[in-house]
Amino acid sequence: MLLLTCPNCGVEADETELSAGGQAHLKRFAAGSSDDEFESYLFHRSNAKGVHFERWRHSYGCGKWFLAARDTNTLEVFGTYPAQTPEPPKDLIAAIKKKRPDWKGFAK
Amino acid sequence: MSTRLQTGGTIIDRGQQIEFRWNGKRLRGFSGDTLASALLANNQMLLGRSFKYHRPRGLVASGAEEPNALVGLGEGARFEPNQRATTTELFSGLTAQPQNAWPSLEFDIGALNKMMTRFFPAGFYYKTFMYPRAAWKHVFEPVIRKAAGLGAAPKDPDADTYEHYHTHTDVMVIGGGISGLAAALEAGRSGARVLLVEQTANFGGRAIVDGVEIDGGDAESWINETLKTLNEMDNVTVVNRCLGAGVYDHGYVLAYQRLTDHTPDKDGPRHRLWRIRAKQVVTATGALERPLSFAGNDVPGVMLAGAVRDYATLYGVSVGDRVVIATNNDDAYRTAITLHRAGLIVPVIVDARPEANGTLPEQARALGIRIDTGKAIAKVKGGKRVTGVSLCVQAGEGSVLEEVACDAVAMSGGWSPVVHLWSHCGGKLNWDAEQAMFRPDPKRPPTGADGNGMLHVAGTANGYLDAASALADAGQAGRDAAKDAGFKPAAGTAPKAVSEAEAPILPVWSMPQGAGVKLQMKTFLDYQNDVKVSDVRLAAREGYESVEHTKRYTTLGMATDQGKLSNINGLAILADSLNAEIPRVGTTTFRPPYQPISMGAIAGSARAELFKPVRKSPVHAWFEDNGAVWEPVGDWRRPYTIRQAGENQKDAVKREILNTRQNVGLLDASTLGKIIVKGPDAGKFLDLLYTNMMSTLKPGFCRYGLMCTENGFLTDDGVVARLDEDTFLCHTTSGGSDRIHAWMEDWLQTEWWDFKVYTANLTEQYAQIAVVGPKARQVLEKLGGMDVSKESLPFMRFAEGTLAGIPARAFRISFSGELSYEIAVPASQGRAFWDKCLEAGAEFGIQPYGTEALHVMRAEKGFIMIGDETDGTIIPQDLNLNWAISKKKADFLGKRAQERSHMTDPDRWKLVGLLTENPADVLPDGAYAVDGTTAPTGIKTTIGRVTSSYYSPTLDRSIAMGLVKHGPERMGEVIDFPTTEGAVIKAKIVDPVFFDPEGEKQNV
Amino acid sequence: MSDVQSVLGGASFDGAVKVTEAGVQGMITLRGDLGSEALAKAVKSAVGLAVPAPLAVKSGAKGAVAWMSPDELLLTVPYDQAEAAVAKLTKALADEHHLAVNVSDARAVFTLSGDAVRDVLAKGTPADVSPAGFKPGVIRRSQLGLVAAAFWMTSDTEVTVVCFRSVGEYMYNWLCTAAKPGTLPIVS
Amino acid sequence: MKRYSAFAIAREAVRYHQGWERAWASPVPKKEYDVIIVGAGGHGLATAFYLGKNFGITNVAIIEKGWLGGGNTGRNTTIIRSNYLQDPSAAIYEKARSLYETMSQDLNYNVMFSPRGVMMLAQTEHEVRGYKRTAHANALQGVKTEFITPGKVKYLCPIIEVNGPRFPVLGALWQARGGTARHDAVAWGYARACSDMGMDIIQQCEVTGITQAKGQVTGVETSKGAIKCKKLAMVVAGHCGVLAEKAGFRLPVESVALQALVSEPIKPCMDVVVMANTVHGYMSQSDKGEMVIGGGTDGFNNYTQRGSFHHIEETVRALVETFPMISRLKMLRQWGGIVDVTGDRSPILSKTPLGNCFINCGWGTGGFKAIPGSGWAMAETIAKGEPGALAAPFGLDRFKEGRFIDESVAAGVAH
Ligand SMILES: Cc1cc2nc3c(=O)[nH]c(=O)nc-3n(C[C@H](O)[C@H](O)[C@H](O)COP(=O)(O)OP(=O)(O)OC[C@H]3O[C@@H](n4cnc5c(N)ncnc54)[C@H](O)[C@@H]3O)c2cc1C
Ligand SMILES: NC(=O)c1ccc[n+]([C@@H]2O[C@H](COP(=O)([O-])OP(=O)(O)OC[C@H]3O[C@@H](n4cnc5c(N)ncnc54)[C@H](O)[C@@H]3O)[C@@H](O)[C@H]2O)c1
Ligand SMILES: Cc1cc2nc3c(=O)[nH]c(=O)nc-3n(C[C@H](O)[C@H](O)[C@H](O)COP(=O)(O)O)c2cc1C
Ligand SMILES: [Zn+2]
Repeated sequence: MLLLTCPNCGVEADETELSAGGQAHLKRFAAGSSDDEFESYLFHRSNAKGVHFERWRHSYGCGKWFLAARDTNTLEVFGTYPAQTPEPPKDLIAAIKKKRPDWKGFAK
Repeated sequence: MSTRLQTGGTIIDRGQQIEFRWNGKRLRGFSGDTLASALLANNQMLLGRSFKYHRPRGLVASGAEEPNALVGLGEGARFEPNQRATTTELFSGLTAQPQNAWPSLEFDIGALNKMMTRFFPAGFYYKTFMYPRAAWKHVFEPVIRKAAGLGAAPKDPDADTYEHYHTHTDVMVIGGGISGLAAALEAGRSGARVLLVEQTANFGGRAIVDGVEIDGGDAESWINETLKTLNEMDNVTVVNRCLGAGVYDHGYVLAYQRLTDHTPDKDGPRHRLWRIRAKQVVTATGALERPLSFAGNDVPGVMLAGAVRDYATLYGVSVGDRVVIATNNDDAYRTAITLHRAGLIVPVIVDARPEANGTLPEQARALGIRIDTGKAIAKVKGGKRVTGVSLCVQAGEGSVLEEVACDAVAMSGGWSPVVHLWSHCGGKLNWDAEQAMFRPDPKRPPTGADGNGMLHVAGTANGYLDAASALADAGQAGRDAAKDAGFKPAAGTAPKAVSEAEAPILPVWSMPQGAGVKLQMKTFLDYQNDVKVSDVRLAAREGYESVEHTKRYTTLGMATDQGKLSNINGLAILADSLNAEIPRVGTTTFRPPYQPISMGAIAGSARAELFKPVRKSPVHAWFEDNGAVWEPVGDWRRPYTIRQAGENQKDAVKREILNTRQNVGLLDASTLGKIIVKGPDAGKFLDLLYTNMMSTLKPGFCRYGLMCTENGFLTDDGVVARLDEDTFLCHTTSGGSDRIHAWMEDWLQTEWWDFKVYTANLTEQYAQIAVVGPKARQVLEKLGGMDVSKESLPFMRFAEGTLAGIPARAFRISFSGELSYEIAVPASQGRAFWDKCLEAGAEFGIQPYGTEALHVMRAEKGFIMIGDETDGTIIPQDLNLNWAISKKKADFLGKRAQERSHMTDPDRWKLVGLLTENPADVLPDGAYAVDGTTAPTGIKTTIGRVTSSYYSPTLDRSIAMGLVKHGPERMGEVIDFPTTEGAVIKAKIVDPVFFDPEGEKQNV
Repeated sequence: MSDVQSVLGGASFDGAVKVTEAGVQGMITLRGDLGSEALAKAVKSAVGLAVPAPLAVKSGAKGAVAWMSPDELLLTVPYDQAEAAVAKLTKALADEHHLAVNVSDARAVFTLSGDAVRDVLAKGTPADVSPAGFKPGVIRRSQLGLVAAAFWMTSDTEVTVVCFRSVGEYMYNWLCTAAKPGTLPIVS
Repeated sequence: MKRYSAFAIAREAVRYHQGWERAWASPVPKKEYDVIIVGAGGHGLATAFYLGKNFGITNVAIIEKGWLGGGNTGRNTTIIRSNYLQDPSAAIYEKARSLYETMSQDLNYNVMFSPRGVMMLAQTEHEVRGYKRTAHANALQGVKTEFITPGKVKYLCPIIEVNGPRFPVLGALWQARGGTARHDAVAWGYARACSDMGMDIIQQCEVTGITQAKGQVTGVETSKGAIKCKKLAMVVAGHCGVLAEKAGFRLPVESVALQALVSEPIKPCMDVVVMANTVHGYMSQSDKGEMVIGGGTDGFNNYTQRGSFHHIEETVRALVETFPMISRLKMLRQWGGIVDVTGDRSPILSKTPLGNCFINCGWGTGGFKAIPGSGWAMAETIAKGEPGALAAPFGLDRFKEGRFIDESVAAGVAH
C-alpha cells in the first residue's frame, strides 16, 4: 500500500487516491517513425527490478500527473517530481546513486 | 476431570452467572469466561475432531493460537464456523456446536482406526487414486472432500453489518501486554500520536499470570495505572478487542476490532476494520509457547503449560486433578507451583534437561513436587482423555521406566516470540541458538516509503523473556519509534520489574531424543492437520527438502492456526532430517492476517445499495416510477425500455421504435459525456486527439468525430460542437466520459504541456434530452422560446436560448435518422424539462424510449456503436470510416499504429450489413461466419462475425451488421453462420444502411 | 427557479452526526494561471476573496474560493448568481488563457454537523482528517466511501462535502450509514 | 523409478514408509547441456518433460533460483479452462486442458485434475453479448462451452445470489470440463518425471548472466558457476524482464503483483469454479475446504510478492455481494505473486534476437491452465528451432506488426 507525495499539491497520498500510469520518460514516436521505434515506444519496457521511473496521477486528489522514482524490489520511493520534466532531475539521480551504488543509472 | 476451582480467577466475576449451550447441553459459566474456560469448567475436554484422521481433540492453548477447539457458533443468519473457543468471550445465550464429527462428537465414524492411519501418510493422495481416470472426480474426490473441511458452511446471508475506519498515527503499538503498555507510554510522552491495540478484552498479557512485580507492586496495579495514564493522554488512543492483523508496505496496518461478538444483542456493526497509516509501528505481541513432541501429545488433556496456568489463574479452572508437567525450561515450573498452590496434584515434573536448579525448580522442590530431570514422556495413554503417561530417559529411544497416572499433561517446549507482524512486510529474523528461538534482526527491519525501518519490536516479542528486560526493551522501543517518527522522546524512566531468574532452556525437538518411527507416527506437530513427526521426516526423505516444499507436501502450518504452535517444531525436525542447521532451513513465509478476520469486515459497509455506487441521471426517478427495465451502462443505470401496463419487454421496444419513427420519442441522453476543451490551442489539440480535422469546424457547427488509442484502435466517438473560437464541447459515449477526460488531461499534462488548453468535464452539469421523430419540431415549438426551424437550426448545428423558460442548448444531431434535437439543460432543471416535454408532446403522441430502441434505430441506419462494432481490436478503417480519418494531418493518436503491416492488411474483416435469407431469423449476437475449411489446429476457419443483430420493427424483418473478410467487395454473396445449436443461418452481404439511405428523414 | 431541484430535495438525517443535503449551490470551476494578477483581481471581484494557497479554502460574505489544483479554483456563490459570475470572470480574463465554467448543477452538497464529524469522514476516506491534517480553512479532495469527493470544515463541528451529482444519492446513504447512532464517536 | 500406486502405499505402510525413493534427484550441475531451461515453474518443467517425451532430448538442465514450483505455479488459484475467444488462444489452452485430463496417468502422479466446471458470470448486457460470442467461437474451435441461464447458474452453484440488486446474474458461459488441479502436484509430478528421464533439476541456483558469442548463447552464469548449453530457454515468468536485460533485449512485458487469498476451510458448499468479471472476483473451493479467491492486479511494477490490500478488499467486497454466505467466513491467508503482463495480455512463445535462445513468458494472470500445452509447444519450438502451429501466433514479432491476440475484448477476462 504505497504512499506517494504528490508534488503538485503536496499531499502525501494513499495509493487508493492515485492511479499508476506505467513507465515514465518514454519518448513518443509518431507518424514517420520506424517500425522498431514505434514498437519500442508502445511496448518495450524497462521492467526494472530496482530503480524505476514511473508515472502516477493524483486522480482522487488534485487530478494532476506526476513522476516518481521508486525501487520495485523494496518499494522505497526516492522522490517525486512534476510530470513536465523531460528527464529525471540530476539531484534525484545523485541521491539514488548514493543509496544504490550498483545502479547503472537512468536509461531511456 | 476438569472443573471450576473453589477460588481464584482474576478476570471472572463469580457474581454473574451466564448460561450457554454446547453440543445441545445447557451449561453455566461466569462473566469474564471465554467459551474455552467455561467448557473446561464443565468438564468438556473433547471439543472437536482433527482434519484428516478425525482424532479426538481437546483444548491445547488459551489464546488465539488454539488449533483444536474450533466450534460452530450461533445459528441461522448469525452462524459462524471455525470460531475459536479460546477467543470467544462467553455471553448469555451463546450457542455452540462441535465441528467435523458425524454423527456425533463422541462417536465419529470418520475417525480412522489406528491401523488405517498408517496408510495415509503425508502426500499419500499424490501416489494413488489415479485409476481409473474418471474415478478421481466421481469417487475419490467427493469422499476426500466430505472428510475434509472443518465447520459447516453458513446457509443464510449475514444478518450483521460491518464498517471501516481510517486513522493516521505517528506510532502504532500492537499488543497490550506490559511491553506494549510501556512502549505506548514512552512514545506517548514524546507528544507523538499513539494508537495502542490489544486483541483480547484485557490488557496486561502474561505478566498477570506470571505474578510479575513492577515498581514494587504487583503487575496488575501497574497495568491499571498505566492504562489510566494512557487514557488520560490526548494524543494516545487505546483500543481493546482489536487485532493487529497485518503490516503492509509504507506503514499501512490493518486492525480488526470485534465490536459486538461478545454482546450480540447490541446494535451497530459487528466488526470494524481499521486501515491505519503509521509512521512507525511497535509490535509488542509477546511469545507463544511451543508444544513438546512426544507420542500421544494430541490426546485431549495434553495442554500447553502456560495455558494450564492461565486457566487456573485467570479463570479459576483446573484442567485435571493430577497434572504431569513436561518441560525443557524453567517457565513450566510456574505452572507446577500454581497448580500445587491451588490444591491440585502434580505427580511429577518431567524435565528433559540434565539438571534443574534454578530459582523456580528450587521453589517447586521446596513444595515437595517430584522433579525428574533427564527424563521424557515416552507416550501418553488414553483415547478421548489422558489417563496416564509412561516415562523414559530423554537420551534414549523410549523404553518405559515407569507409568504415571494422571488426567492431564502440561507441556512446555519453550517460547517463540511472535514475529509474524515483523515479517509480513519483509523484516528478517536471526536464530538465537541459546534461547532456541527466531528473533527479529534489528538490522534488517521492514522498510517504509523512505527506505528506513518502519517497525520496532518490544519485549517478549523481541526475545526478552524475563519481565525486567522485556520492560526495559519495550520502553526503548517506544522511544525509538517516537524518535523515528520525528519526535523527541525524553530520557527513559523505565519501570523496574522483578520476576524469578530463569535457567537456560534446552532445545528439545524430539522426546525422547531417539524416538523411533513408531513413536514418530504418534507424535503430532500440527494438531489440526494431523501432521506428525514421521510425515516431516518422510517429506525430507522424498526430496521435499525446502521448508516450503515440506509445508505444502505435509500441510504443516497450513491449518487455521497457521502453524503458530507447529512451525518451529516442524522445521527443527526437518533440519534434523536434513542434517542441517535450523537457520539454514529457515521459516516459511509469514503472511497476513495474524489471525483470520471476517470477510464481512473486509467488505465493510459496501453491501446492497452501498455496494457499488450507481450513477443516476436527473431523470432517473421518473423511470423508476414509470416501469423502466434497467440496464447498467458503465456505472450508470439506463432504461432499456419503459414498459407500459401489460406489455412485455419486446413489445415495449417495438412500440417505442415505431412511435419514434411515426410520431415523436423522448430519450434521456444525460449520461453522454460532455467535455469542454478551451484555449488558443484547443483546435490543434483536438486535431491530435480525433482522427478527423476539428480545427476547421466553424463556431456554431457540429461534427462527428472518432478517437483512437495510440495503438490505433477505435476507442470512442461522439459529436464535437465548436462553441466559439476558443471553445469546443466534445461529446463522448456514456461509458467513456471519465476515461476520455482523463485521457485528454494525460496528454495535456504529460506530453503536450506547452499547449494552451484547459478542459473540464461537464457531463453532469447538463441533463441532455433528445426529442426525436417527425413531430419533434412541433413539440419544441410548443415548448417555445427558441427558433428551431430548419433555417435557423439546420442539421449539425446548435443554438442557445431557452425552451419552456429553461436555459437550453439545442443540437441538431441524430442517432436514429429522424429529425432530432438533443437539448442540454442544467441538470437541476433536467427533470422539469423532461416533464415539460412529456406534457407538451402529449398531443403529438410523445413516448419515452430506452436504450434498446436507441440501439435498434441506429442499426437500422447503419450507425456504429462503440462496444458493439468495436471491441478494442477494431480500427476505423475496418468500419469503412475512412471518411472520418483526415489525410491532411501529419499526426493524430493512432495514425502511426494504423500504418503497421497487420493494420493495412487487405484481409482485415470489414463492416457490412447482413440480411438473413429468412427475414424471421435473427442472427445470433456474436455468431461467426465460416467458409467450410479447417485449420491444422482443428479449428474451423472463420471469415466474419455478427457485431449487432436485431429484429427491426421499422422494416419488419431482421437486420444485422457484421465484419466480413473482403465484405464490401462481396455484396450480394450469401454466407453461412452456424449457431451454437448446430443449425446454419444463411445471410446475404448488403450495405449496412437499412433504412432511409438518402437521409431524407433527418434533413427536414 | 421553481424548476430547480437538488438531488435529494434537501433531505436530512439526525444520527450521531446530522447529515443534511445542502440544496443547490452555485459553483464555478476556474482554471488559469493562479499566480496572475488578472486572475487574482477577477476572483476578488467575483467572491471578494484572494486566491487561496494550495489546499486552502476561504469564505466571505459573497462566497468562497477553494484551491483545487495548481491551475484550478472552485468558487462558490449563490446558485442563481453563478451564470453572471461566470460571465464576469470570462470578461475579466478575456486577455488571459483561462476557463471559467458553471458546474453548479454537476454537484451534490452535504453538510455534516456534530462532534464526531471527523469520525464520519474517517470511515470512508484515506485522507488524514484528524486535527493534525484537517481543520477549518483546509480543503481535501480524496475518496469518500467509494467515490470522489471534496470536503472542508466550516467550523470544528461542521463539514461541507461535495461530490458529483449522479452519486449524490449514494453519498447521502453512505453518510447516513456512517453516522448511525451508537457507532460514534470512535475515538473520543 | 518405482511406480506410485495403492499397492505401493500398502507395501510401504508395512515398513512404516521407510522405503520411498526421492521424487527427484538433487544433482550437481554438469559442465554442459544440450538444453538449459531457466525457471523450474510449471512451464519450465513441462517444457523439459516434452523435450524428453516428444523429442528424446534428455540432456537437459532446469535451473531454478529458489525451490521448484515456488513461483507463480505454487501460488495460483488453479483455474483451468479453455473457453478463450481468439483461435490461437483456444488452440493452446484446449491442448493444455486436454493434456490435464490424463496428466495424473501420464506422470504417475496424482495432480487431482478436477473437471468440476467453470462458469463465467454475465452481469451486464455487454457481457452477455461477449460470452455469447465466445460460445460461438468455442463451438467452431472444438471447445465445449455453452451459454447458460441464471436458473442453471443457481442450480449448479446454489450459494450464488443471482438476483443481486446491483448486478443481477444474466447468465454465464459454462465450460463443464474446466476445473482445477492441485497446483504444487503439477510441478512435483513433472519434476519427478523429468528427473526420472535423467534431466537435472538444479534448485537454489540463480542465473545471473547469459554468455553469448556471435549472436548465439553459449551458456549461463549462475550462483553455482558457469554452465554451457547448446540451446537456452528462458521460462521465468515475472522475472523475464530481468533475464532479458541480461541477454541484452527488452520485452513488451511488465511485472506486477497479483494476489489471492483463502478462507478457513469449511465443508463442501460449492462444486464449481465461478468467475465474476464485472465485479472482479473469482472463487472455488479446494478439496481441503478453503474458499480460494482471487481478484485483480496492482497497477504498478512490483517484485515483492506482496500486493496492495485494497485489491483484496475490492475482491472480497465483490464476492460477499455475489456469495452473501461468505460474509461470515474468515480470511485465513493472503499472498501475492509477480505476474508478467504483456502488451496484449497474451503470452509469448518465441524465438528471440539471439539465435539459439527461446522465450516463454507473458502468461500473466492465467498461465497455470496452460502449463502442459505451453510445455508441448515450447518443446517443439526448441527442438525444431522454429515454432509449430500452436506457438507460431505467439511470437514477439506480433507487437511490431500490430497483430495482437487480444482476449480482453470479449469481456475483460483474466485467469
Ligand atoms: C495469485 C495468482 C493467481 C493465479 N491464478 C491463476 C489461475 O487461476 N489460473 C491460471 O491458469 N493461472 C493463474 N495464475 C497465473 C499462473 O500462476 C502463472 O501464469 C503460471 O504459474 C506461470 O508459470 P511459470 O512456470 O511460467 O512461472 P513460475 O511458476 O513463476 O516459474 C518461474 C520460475 O523461474 C524462476 N526464476 C526466475 N528468475 C530466475 C533466474 N534468474 N534463475 C533461475 N530461476 C529463475 C522463479 O524462481 C520461478 O520458480 C495466477 C497467478 C497468481 C500470482
Ligand atoms: N519466561 C518465559 O518463558 C516467558 C515467556 C513469555 C512471556 N513471559 C512474560 O510475559 C511478559 C511479557 O510481556 P509482553 O507484553 O512482552 O508479552 P505478553 O505476551 O504478555 O503480551 C502480548 C500481548 O499482545 C497481544 N497481542 C499479540 N498479538 C497481537 C496482535 N496481533 N494484535 C493485538 N494484540 C496482540 C496479546 O493478546 C497480549 O496481550 C513478561 O511478564 C514476561 O516475563 C515470560
Ligand atoms: C490453491 C491454493 C490453496 C491454498 N490453501 C491454503 C491453506 O489451506 N492454508 C494455508 O495456510 N495456505 C494456503 N495456501 C497459500 C499458501 O500457504 C501460500 O501462501 C501460497 O502458496 C504462496 O506462498 P507464500 O505465502 O509462501 O509466498 C493456498 C494456496 C493456493 C495457491
Ligand atoms: Zn496532488
